[in-house]
Amino acid sequence: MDEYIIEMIDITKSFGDVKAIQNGQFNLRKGEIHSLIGENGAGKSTMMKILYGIHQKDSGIIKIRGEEVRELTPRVAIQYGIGMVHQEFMLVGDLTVLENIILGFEPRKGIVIDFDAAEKEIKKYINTYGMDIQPNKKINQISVGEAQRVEIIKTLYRGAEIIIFDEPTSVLTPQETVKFFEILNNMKADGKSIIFISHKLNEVMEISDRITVMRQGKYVNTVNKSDTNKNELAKMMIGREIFLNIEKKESNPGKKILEVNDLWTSGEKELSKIRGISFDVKAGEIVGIAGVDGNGQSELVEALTGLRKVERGKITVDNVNVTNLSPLQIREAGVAHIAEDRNTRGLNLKMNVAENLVALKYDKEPLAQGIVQNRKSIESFAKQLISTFDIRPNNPWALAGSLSGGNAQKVVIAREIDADAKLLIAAQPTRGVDIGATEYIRSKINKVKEEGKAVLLISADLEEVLSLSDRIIVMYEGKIMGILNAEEANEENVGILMMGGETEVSL
Amino acid sequence: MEQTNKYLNLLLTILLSTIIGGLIMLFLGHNPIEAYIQLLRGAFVGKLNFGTTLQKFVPLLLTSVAFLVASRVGVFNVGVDGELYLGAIAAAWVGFTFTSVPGPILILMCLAIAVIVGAAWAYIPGSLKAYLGVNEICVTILMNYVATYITSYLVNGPLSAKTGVPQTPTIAEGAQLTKILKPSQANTGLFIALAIVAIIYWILQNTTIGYRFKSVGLNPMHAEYVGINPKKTIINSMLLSGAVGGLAGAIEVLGVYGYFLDGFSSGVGFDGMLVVLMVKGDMKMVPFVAFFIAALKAGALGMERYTGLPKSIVDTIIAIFIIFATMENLFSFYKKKRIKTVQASVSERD
Amino acid sequence: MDLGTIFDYTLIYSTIRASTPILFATLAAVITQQGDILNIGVEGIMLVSAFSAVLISYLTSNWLLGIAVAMIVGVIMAMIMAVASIKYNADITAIGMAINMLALAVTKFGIKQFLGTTGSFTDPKIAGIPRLHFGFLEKYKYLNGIFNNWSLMEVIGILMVLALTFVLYHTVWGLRLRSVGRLPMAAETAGINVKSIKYQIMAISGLLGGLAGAHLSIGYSKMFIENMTNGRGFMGVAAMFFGGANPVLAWIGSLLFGLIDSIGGRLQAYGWPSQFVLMLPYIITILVLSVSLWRSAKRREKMKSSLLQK
Amino acid sequence: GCSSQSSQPADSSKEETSGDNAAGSKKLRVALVYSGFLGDKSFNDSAHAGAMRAVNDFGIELKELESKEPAEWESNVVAMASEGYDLVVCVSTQFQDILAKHAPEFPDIKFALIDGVTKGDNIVSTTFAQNEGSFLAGAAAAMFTTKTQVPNVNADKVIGWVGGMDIPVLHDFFVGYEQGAKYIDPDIKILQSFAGTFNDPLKGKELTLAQYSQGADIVMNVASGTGMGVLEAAKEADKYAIGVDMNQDDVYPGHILTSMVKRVDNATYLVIESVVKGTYKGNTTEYLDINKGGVSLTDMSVMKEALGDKFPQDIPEKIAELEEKVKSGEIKVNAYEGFGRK
Ligand SMILES: Nc1ncnc2c1ncn2[C@@H]1O[C@H](COP(=O)(O)OP(=O)(O)OP(=O)(O)O)[C@@H](O)[C@H]1O
Ligand SMILES: Nc1ncnc2c1ncn2[C@@H]1O[C@H](COP(=O)(O)OP(=O)(O)OP(=O)(O)O)[C@@H](O)[C@H]1O
Ligand SMILES: [Mg+2]
Ligand SMILES: [Mg+2]
Repeated sequence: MDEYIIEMIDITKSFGDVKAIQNGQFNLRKGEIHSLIGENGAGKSTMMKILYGIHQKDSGIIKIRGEEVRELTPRVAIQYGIGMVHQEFMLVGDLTVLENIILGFEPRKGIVIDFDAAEKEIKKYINTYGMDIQPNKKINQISVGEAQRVEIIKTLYRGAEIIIFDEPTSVLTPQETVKFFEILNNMKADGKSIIFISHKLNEVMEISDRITVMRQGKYVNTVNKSDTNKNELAKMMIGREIFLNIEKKESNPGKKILEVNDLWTSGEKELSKIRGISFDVKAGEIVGIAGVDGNGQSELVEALTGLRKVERGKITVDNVNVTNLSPLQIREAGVAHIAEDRNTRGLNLKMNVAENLVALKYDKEPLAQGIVQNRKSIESFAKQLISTFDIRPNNPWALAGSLSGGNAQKVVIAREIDADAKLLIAAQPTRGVDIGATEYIRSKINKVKEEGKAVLLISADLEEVLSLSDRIIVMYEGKIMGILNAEEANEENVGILMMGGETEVSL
Repeated sequence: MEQTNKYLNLLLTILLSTIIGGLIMLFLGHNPIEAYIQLLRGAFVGKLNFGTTLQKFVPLLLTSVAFLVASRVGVFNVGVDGELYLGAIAAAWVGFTFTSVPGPILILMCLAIAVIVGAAWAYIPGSLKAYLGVNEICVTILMNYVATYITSYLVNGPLSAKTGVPQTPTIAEGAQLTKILKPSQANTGLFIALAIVAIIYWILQNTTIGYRFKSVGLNPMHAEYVGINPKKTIINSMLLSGAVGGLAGAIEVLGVYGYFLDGFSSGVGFDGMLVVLMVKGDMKMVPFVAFFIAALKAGALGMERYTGLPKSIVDTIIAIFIIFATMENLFSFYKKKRIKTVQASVSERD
Repeated sequence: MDLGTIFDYTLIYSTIRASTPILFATLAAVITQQGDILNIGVEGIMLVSAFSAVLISYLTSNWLLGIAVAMIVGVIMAMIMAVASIKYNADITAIGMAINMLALAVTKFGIKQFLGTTGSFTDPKIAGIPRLHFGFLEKYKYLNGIFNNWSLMEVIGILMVLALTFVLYHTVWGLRLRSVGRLPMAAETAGINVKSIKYQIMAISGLLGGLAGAHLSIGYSKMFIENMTNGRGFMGVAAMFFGGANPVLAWIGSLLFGLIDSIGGRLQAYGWPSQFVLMLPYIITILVLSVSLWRSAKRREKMKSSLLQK
Repeated sequence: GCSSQSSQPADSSKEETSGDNAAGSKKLRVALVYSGFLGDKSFNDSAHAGAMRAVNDFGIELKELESKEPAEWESNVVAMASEGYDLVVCVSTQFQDILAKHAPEFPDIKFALIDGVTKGDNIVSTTFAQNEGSFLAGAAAAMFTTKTQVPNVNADKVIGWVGGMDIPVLHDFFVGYEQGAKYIDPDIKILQSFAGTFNDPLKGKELTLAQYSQGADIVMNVASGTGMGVLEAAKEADKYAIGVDMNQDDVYPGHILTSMVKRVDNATYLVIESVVKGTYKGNTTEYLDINKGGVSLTDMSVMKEALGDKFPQDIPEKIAELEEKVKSGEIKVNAYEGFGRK
């Protein structure tokens, strides 16, 4: 079909022993928005990274505007007018917005970069698409939303006609998403062709012209939006029907376990400093914290768990003052913590599963006598957790780094739930985990609550917060915008608070 | 599978550097076969030669392990040389000062002071790294100079034997370790070193201390999160590393020299670092590679004595060997083939 | 003690003079560090280059040729490191140390093989890099003492600092290099060939290391002595860390070394124990590094503080 | 315990004699073990020169082993002894203890120690009165620094001294140098620096330039390889230096007033000669002082030629006079702790 400007046929790709893609098919028509959906690890990013020349395909054919391209590198892809906004932003923190945009395509006067010309050029895109950015700020100093706009302008500046967005909305508020879709539609109107990766079916149904589904590295189907619906897509993605909404029992809050009083901390970014927040979590309830990534949630969790210095204010756990204690002391006071980033905090990817599972008890009886570790008890301890939490493969000596995202996350969950603490802080417990594992993890967290423990749930996934929490705290720029009871909260009013807006129900 | 590849790699590396070294010798007009025979002879044949290999092996083994311990937490302790010097002079001081103490106790005292001094010295870069984030490679390199000057001052001033040679008085007879394989300088320090290394390996493999080192070394962010204090762990590993470095110095003094001599050891700490980098952190290989390097060095002495070939040729070979040994997929031709066949079978199936 | 003879105007030029051998090494480390490569092999690159410079200058009596060959040899050494670390994934520190060891060994038998002597070599036939003499300055005592008779290399050293600053912060290549060092994926996705840039900076580092060596053996002095670098490459790396890989700040670091060295030389003459004077530059560097990091950590913390906002 | 090695000397001597077409009688085999490297243009090279003279004169077989590492010094000495060399010459004070320890293990081998003293039936020691030679050098420097008729010499009474490593034997040099200078002029100021190493000419140069900038016109080096930098500084700054160990006057003619020659070459030659001639007698110490020609200043002829009539003729005259006084004992030169006549 010569109308396609992109054709990817029979693509295969392995990483070592991982067959990331086995039968990849994808095509794109000029001027359409084509969504690529699938569970975590389905191979979406890999497909697109192959198209953009970051990964080399093992076999298969790629045609761009009908012409077969054998050697693809990012530079070649860019020459063919392909641009990509990555799942993880490709922005150099130390450099300015302007420098990041022109990187690789610098206008020059002799050998010197012509910054003035660059700025003029960029203004064009800012105006055409209504994307507001500050060219001379360093990347470190801007917000996630702005960073995404920088990424988009970067691809446009490079003359992209075909633009790949890898899960662009996962870091945006519902309102920002609306604005982002406007930009997408503008671009489409401008004749650009767009590939949109997501696993949020609502969004996909809203924005796409066509939809391609992948599952476990294999191509499933491509459908017109008009010929399908959410349920059908979900079935194609997962291979079975699934219901994420877990049954929430009436909560029965007991005494206050966590009390936070006028807390102030420093922050990675200007907007994420915590500026005087107070709240509490009671035994037997789940308090959810909603908010767009980067509004202080991470800092809050770090302050609560001793990983960041508290500048002012007080934190007590079961009436014990834990302000500015060490992570170990806080854990000993009765806090367990599912870290938001399993790859850097939650797990030691280069240690094996058993070593990861014992990380909280490695020096306690019976895992160790004195300073001597007991290999046998470690093994049986690990095996038991592995079977309880259905971690696959069930090999305690496998490297944690070799596990899939969902199983890796289960290791973290297993360890932290096994800690049997009075307070469980669960930060982004299902981020980047596929639907099956998500369901499992959410039910486990709910079970912790039912056992009468306090749970503080932090998630960027609004649906997750809404479906699990008894009370919902909305954070914006390091402050609490409102605390809502589960019954009165919905996507809309929480979304507005997440944007820093006002709503009647705020208390 | 992976394991055998690693050892095969090492063998190939040795072979390749040997060949290159041979070519250099040919170029310089020497007979490489003859030279290598003399090299082997210089390393292994006869008590003197084999003893010299052992004598060089002991400090190299200890400095390798000292570097290894710090590298377990991700710290590059280039300062083992400094720790060795200060440990050595401290041991010498105890050895010639408390001469009335019975031998075995005096030996223990010497080793203990060396351990303390070495650890204390390593504490400085360790804490600077842990608390201020000062690059430890930089600091330890600089501190080596400082340590050398401190010992030089001591040995020419307050601790001088005043004999015209920059050395301390000789330590008490009883504190001197027994020589084995006379007339070489190999001594019972070998057994102390082996015992220490065994203990340290055991600590690293089987104790909670080792677990903490590993955890911090592989991912300090994770370690902090599960309640291990990365800063303290870094400092602890540096203390242990420094202790082993100091011990290496003490054994040199008690076993080989009987006194501290200004500038007595040039760069064993560096050599130890290279050993560890060559085996890419594989603890079990450390003693073997350390022994291999020691044998090469001792053999080089012999080669120079018996053939007139300069020792620097062997140093060149060692350097080439290190360069190749640290490369990762130098001999990957067989690996590549394997992957290709895997792919072939995949496409056949599809 | 007569402070006047220690801190007089001649200290200015002597600081420059003492810092230049380190400066080139510093810059060689700076350029690679910008691309996230810790080049600890500068020491070895310098040593082999110093030897080549003397050898060629002695054989041809042409200092320019000496410098040229030193630079070529520097690049060859750097390329060995580059191939090993970039292509074959070798640990860069290990390779650096191995290169240092190789340099020591190769020059040791190089002296014997090519110059027929051992240990050291000096000969009137070695053509040295010229000094810049301005007749008109002779009339003024202070200007003359400070600015006259600089070695060509001392001037080039300062020009190099400026050139490097310009290249890093104003040119296309500099921008790309900085992105490669900080987030290689970003560079890669911008179509920049990361490996190629890494090879390029290693080559430049080799050129600078070559200059460093040439300055040592036919600029600063006219001789070659075994291990004559004597840790100057390492000092260069330390100065690079001092300046956080910024050429100007790193230059200040090497000036600091030069200054302490010069003052130290003068202090010794007043009976300070030599060892204490000799260890001063090292101790002061460690102190300055620590204090500057401690202060910048504090500053960062303050900047980050939420209490100061709003 | 060297019996196990008996095969080694046999086969290596076979190799060597096969290449030797000289008279049937076995050559005397001599080994020189250094505590550093040749090419220092001073101490070690001087010993080497003496040994080469012996090779020429007596046709001996010579083996030289260089090394900077103390551990290797010891094993080199032992190895040479085990190899059955007739005479093992240890060229440095640093071998004192090593010889004391190992010489008794090889009663059939003759040892010699240059520049140090060790007792033993098979050891001959030679020491030098470097303090006496340095006394003369100090006196010459002190006179020279006020000779303003010489280009670039100021009236300030300041002279310099740059050493290598800060080790005792260097202090023995310095003590004499200082005494000599003060003998000429009690008000003279003597700048003293150590480079901390024997092979960093750049450091030596920097230290020397620093001393020049502090008013010294002439600087004595006792610094082996580092000293090369001292001499070069003299040439470059158009100032003056004093050489050491060997005659370094013509390294940079016109910039090196004189050299304090330590006749290491003679000492080496003499001990080899004694073995050749059969006069070797163990457990003796040769103290090569100024009387025996063990130390001396050069005649300054190179300098004289370079300076022409600006050359201060009174210096060599005064030095000759002082030399007599030292020889006769009229002037007693101090020695550093551990040195001097024993
Ligand atoms: N750079 C890498 N090198 C080796 N293996 C990798 C790498 N990146 C990912 N993997 C492998 O990918 C698998 C899952 O990791 P990944 O982070 O892709 O999980 P995911 O949840 O499927 O995706 P994501 O977290 O990006 O949403 C693991 O088996 C891991 O070993
Ligand atoms: N660099 C890599 N090394 C090894 N394995 C990888 C690498 N990148 C991806 N994989 C593996 O390839 C498979 C496909 O990953 P990919 O990132 O394409 O999934 P995805 O569909 O984008 O998932 P997500 O929604 O989590 O982003 C996964 O199993 C992952 O583990
Ligand atoms: Mg993805
Ligand atoms: Mg004067």
